[in-house]
Amino acid sequence: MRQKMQYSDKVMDHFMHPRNVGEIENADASGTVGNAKCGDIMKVDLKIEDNVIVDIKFKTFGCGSAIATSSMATEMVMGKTVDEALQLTNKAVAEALDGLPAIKMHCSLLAEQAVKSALKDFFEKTGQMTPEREELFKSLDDDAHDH
Amino acid sequence: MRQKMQYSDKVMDHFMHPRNVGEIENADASGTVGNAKCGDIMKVDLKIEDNVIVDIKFKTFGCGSAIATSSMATEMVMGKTVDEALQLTNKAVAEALDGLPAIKMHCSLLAEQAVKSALKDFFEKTGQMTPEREELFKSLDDDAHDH
Amino acid sequence: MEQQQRVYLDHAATTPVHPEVVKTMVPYFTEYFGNPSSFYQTGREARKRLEEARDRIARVFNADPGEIYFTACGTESDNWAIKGTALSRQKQGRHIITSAIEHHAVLHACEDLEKQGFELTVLPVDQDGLVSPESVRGAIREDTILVTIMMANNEIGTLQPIKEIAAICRENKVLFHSDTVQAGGALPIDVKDLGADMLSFSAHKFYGPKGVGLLYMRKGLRIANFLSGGAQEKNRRGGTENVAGIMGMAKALELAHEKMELESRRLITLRDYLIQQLLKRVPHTRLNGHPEKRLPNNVNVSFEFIEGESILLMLDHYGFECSSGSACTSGSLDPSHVLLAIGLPHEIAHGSLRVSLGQSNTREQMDKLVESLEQIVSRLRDMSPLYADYQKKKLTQDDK
Amino acid sequence: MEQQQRVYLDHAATTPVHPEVVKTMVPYFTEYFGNPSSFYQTGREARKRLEEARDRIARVFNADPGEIYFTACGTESDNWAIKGTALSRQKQGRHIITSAIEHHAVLHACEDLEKQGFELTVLPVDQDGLVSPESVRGAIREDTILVTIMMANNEIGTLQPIKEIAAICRENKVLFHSDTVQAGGALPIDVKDLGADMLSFSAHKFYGPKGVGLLYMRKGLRIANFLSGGAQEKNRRGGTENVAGIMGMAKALELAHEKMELESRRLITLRDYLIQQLLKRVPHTRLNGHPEKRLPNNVNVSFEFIEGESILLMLDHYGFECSSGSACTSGSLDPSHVLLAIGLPHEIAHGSLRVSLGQSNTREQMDKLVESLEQIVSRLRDMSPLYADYQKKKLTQDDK
Ligand SMILES: Cc1ncc(COP(=O)(O)O)c(C=O)c1O
Ligand SMILES: Cc1ncc(COP(=O)(O)O)c(C=O)c1O
Repeated sequence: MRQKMQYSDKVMDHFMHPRNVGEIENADASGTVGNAKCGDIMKVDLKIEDNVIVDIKFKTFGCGSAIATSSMATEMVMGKTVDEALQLTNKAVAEALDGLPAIKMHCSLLAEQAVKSALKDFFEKTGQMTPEREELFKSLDDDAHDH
Repeated sequence: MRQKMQYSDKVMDHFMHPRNVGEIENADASGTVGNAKCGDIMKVDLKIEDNVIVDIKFKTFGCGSAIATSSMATEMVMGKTVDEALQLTNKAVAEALDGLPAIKMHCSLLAEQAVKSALKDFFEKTGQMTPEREELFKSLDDDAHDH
Repeated sequence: MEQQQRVYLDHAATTPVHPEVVKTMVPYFTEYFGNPSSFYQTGREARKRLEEARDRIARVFNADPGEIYFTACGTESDNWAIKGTALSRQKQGRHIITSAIEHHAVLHACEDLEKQGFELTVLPVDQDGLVSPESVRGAIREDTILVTIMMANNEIGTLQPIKEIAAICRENKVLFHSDTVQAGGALPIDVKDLGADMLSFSAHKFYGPKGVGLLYMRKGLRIANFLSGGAQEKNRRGGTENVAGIMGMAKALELAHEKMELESRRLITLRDYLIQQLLKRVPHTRLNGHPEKRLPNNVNVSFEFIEGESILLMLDHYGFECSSGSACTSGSLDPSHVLLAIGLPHEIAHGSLRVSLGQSNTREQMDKLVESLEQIVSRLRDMSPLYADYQKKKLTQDDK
Repeated sequence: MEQQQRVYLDHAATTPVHPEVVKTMVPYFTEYFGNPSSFYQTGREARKRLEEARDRIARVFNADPGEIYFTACGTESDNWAIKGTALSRQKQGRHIITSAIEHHAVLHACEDLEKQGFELTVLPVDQDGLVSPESVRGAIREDTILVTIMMANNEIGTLQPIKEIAAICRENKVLFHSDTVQAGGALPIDVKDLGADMLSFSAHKFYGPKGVGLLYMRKGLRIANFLSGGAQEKNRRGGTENVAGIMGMAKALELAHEKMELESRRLITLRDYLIQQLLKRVPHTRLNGHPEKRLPNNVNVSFEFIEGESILLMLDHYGFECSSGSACTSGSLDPSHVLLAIGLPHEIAHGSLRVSLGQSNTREQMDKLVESLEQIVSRLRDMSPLYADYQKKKLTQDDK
């Protein structure tokens, strides 16, 4: 009935103990979205073998939910193929965290966009960008700062 | 510092036990001031011997302070000469009652005016109206309904 | 007559806070004292409880929690509804309809707008204090933006046909606000059934604390803000929320609704008994307000030939606490605009008494009140030149 | 780090009600529950106590009792002062001057007026948050009707030269209002010495209850009513008086003033210790607000490279309750307008923390807070891409 006002235990767990924080030296691909003016930035590094994400690390400047969704999103795509990872949505991330307060939903977009941005980098670097894949990145530039 | 909001004990005494309530049959003079629309009316009857007020009675329709000032005013002029009685002021009546709440001060005018109105009736009936006395009644018509 | 124990008979002016309500409030002063807008645990706890209160209040009125906005009092709710509507709809029109018997919180808010160039139609009422729905329909113009008619009058207790009026306003696409301050906690109110756009409530009228009220605003409706400030109340009413007061209001409202049916029946019985006894035992007495369509707790009578304040003063002396009209106007010397609106002549309006009953009142108190009033009225009539005149006239007439 | 006992450090948002204040209030719910506008004993008793409270409050501020008007909160006082002045003086002019760091209760009230055709000059502040009196003088025009500048800022604690500003307004015959909500109970205020026309206070900022405030209005000054209704507050503010709340406010104010000198000195010592420790032990930290001209209880710092909400969230997890700015704006995602006004870049403004101390806080708590913050800031920086960038740049520079 009422909107959630409070972070779930899962959000708090991922916030207090974020998984996959850091950087990957010689990453196969990287992506950064957001900007400091808006109050959140996320950077994702990927290690990819045979089109499978074998390692992922992030750094995030942002609020509690930005950090928690960053952590959750990296967990969700770890071990996935790049095309599976492309299916990641902010809604799925939020749901995996048992939901987010309404005014914080936009933060979960940051994580989706950062992962996609890194994947785009990968496809471009490896010459695997196809029109179908291109289509999935269309929203990136529009939305990335739209929060 | 602050204005009085409450009736004094004296007001309450004169309100609960008003002196000189009633009418005088064959009164030597009478006066009525106020009107029902404004919320107060006072009628005064006088019995006068040798220009001395030997009896006075009143009837009042009005609030607590209208009744209390009516009662006090009649007490104050009883036994006075008509010219002494002419000196009655609403301020003196209010003071004799240990003061009135500010918003009730106008009610004390009713009693002053009613007594004067009866005295005017007396001077006119007995042909004793002089220019000096006339002067003292001047305010009567202006003020009588001005509360 | 001896000085008796005090009997409070002015529940329309205010009510004592129910002890359970006090118990509900106290922890919010010291323990759950957080600012509900704050981020941390103490703030979140306050927020959670505040929103639970909103849910509970919404449930009582069959409203959505999102339709309940907390305010400081009935007066603020009235001012917000009226001035907020005017400000936000002035491009559509500048005409407002109200009735002649509204509380000053409504009338003066409307008059403020009149001074700013809005036009006001003040509908008359009949001798029972009823606004005719057809007169509302007749008064609606192209440029009418708001109709505000109270549900229950605070002086004479008359209940208006609010549902019909709301329907007429809806038909004509005009916003409808009702001052339900006196109805709150006394009558069942289902906002969906009622169909009004805005309703004003004040907690201290139903055994809640003073200084807290609410405005019901139908979902989707947007009017201008009145108290501008922080982002509280979904950005629509600034000011740190009075958490203790709001928790008290929710509790008071629930208590009132739990026992409403029983208490209402009890009060109606008391009320009708008192009316019947007064009319029977005190001559030249008339009942003001509608005989049936009236608040369960309201008795309003005029005693001819005498003045109201002196009645109150004697009643007070004997321990009965009543009112001669709206408590708020007791600073004024004019007779009540409500009594004049139902057609009472000034001198009779001046001699009016409002008895508004409450949870602590008993039949025994009614008997004592009637007895005291018999004596008081007769004493004051003996002092009254109007009564003397009346008797002389009657004698003359009887002689004829 | 273990979950500790909770330490409340957000006294600028709200304060717990002092136990003596609660004790003062409770009898007014049930025993002295009368409506102060009522005529009879229960009403008169309430009136008497209400007016005594007004006297006592007036004494604290060296004001006349007739200059104290009770309201529902600081927000209402601000809205009344600003909108009431605008409405009553619009024929003389439609220009209002305020500052860039006002509370939203002032800024939004001013903006409401802007939408209605008033002109607004929003004065900038320097890097410490100070408004220059000369800038006020420079902004005053022929058609200026009101200057409203707060006494103490709620976020960065900066104290304005109100007395000088008041004098400039007086010279120019322009009304001067000051939002003294944060100063109330924290600083000595003598209205005669200060020379302002209007001042706003809110009880819950000085250990009084939420939902009650006051507007000081200089004797003889007349502005339009805001809450129109009954004849309360000398016909200038309708609504049944919140007697319990007002009695609580009077008590709270007296208590605050009794111990003000001592408590103020104690808080300043704590405050300066905390500031000094943070600046020393947490690198890349800056103090916001004026180093000396600031509220005794206010600490506001920015930690570079990290974001405020995540700092608060971790602090909350460890039991420390602080704010990242004004509690009222926590629904918003923009950085505080106050921090931007003192020239902080967005990303640094985002990383700010307000600690506002109170009666229960101790030096030991400050030590624990500093320790926690050291760890929290370092953890968040380890996660921050901004900090990583900074370190890389520094390495490159060091290499050169
Ligand atoms: C400076 C200032 N002005 C006004 C207010 C508004 O006070 P209240 O929330 O009591 O209406 C506050 C506090 O929220 C404040 O800090
Ligand atoms: C019908 C009605 N409307 C509005 C009000 C105003 O309520 P409050 O005094 O709580 O502001 C009252 C009571 O005073 C009332 O009876």
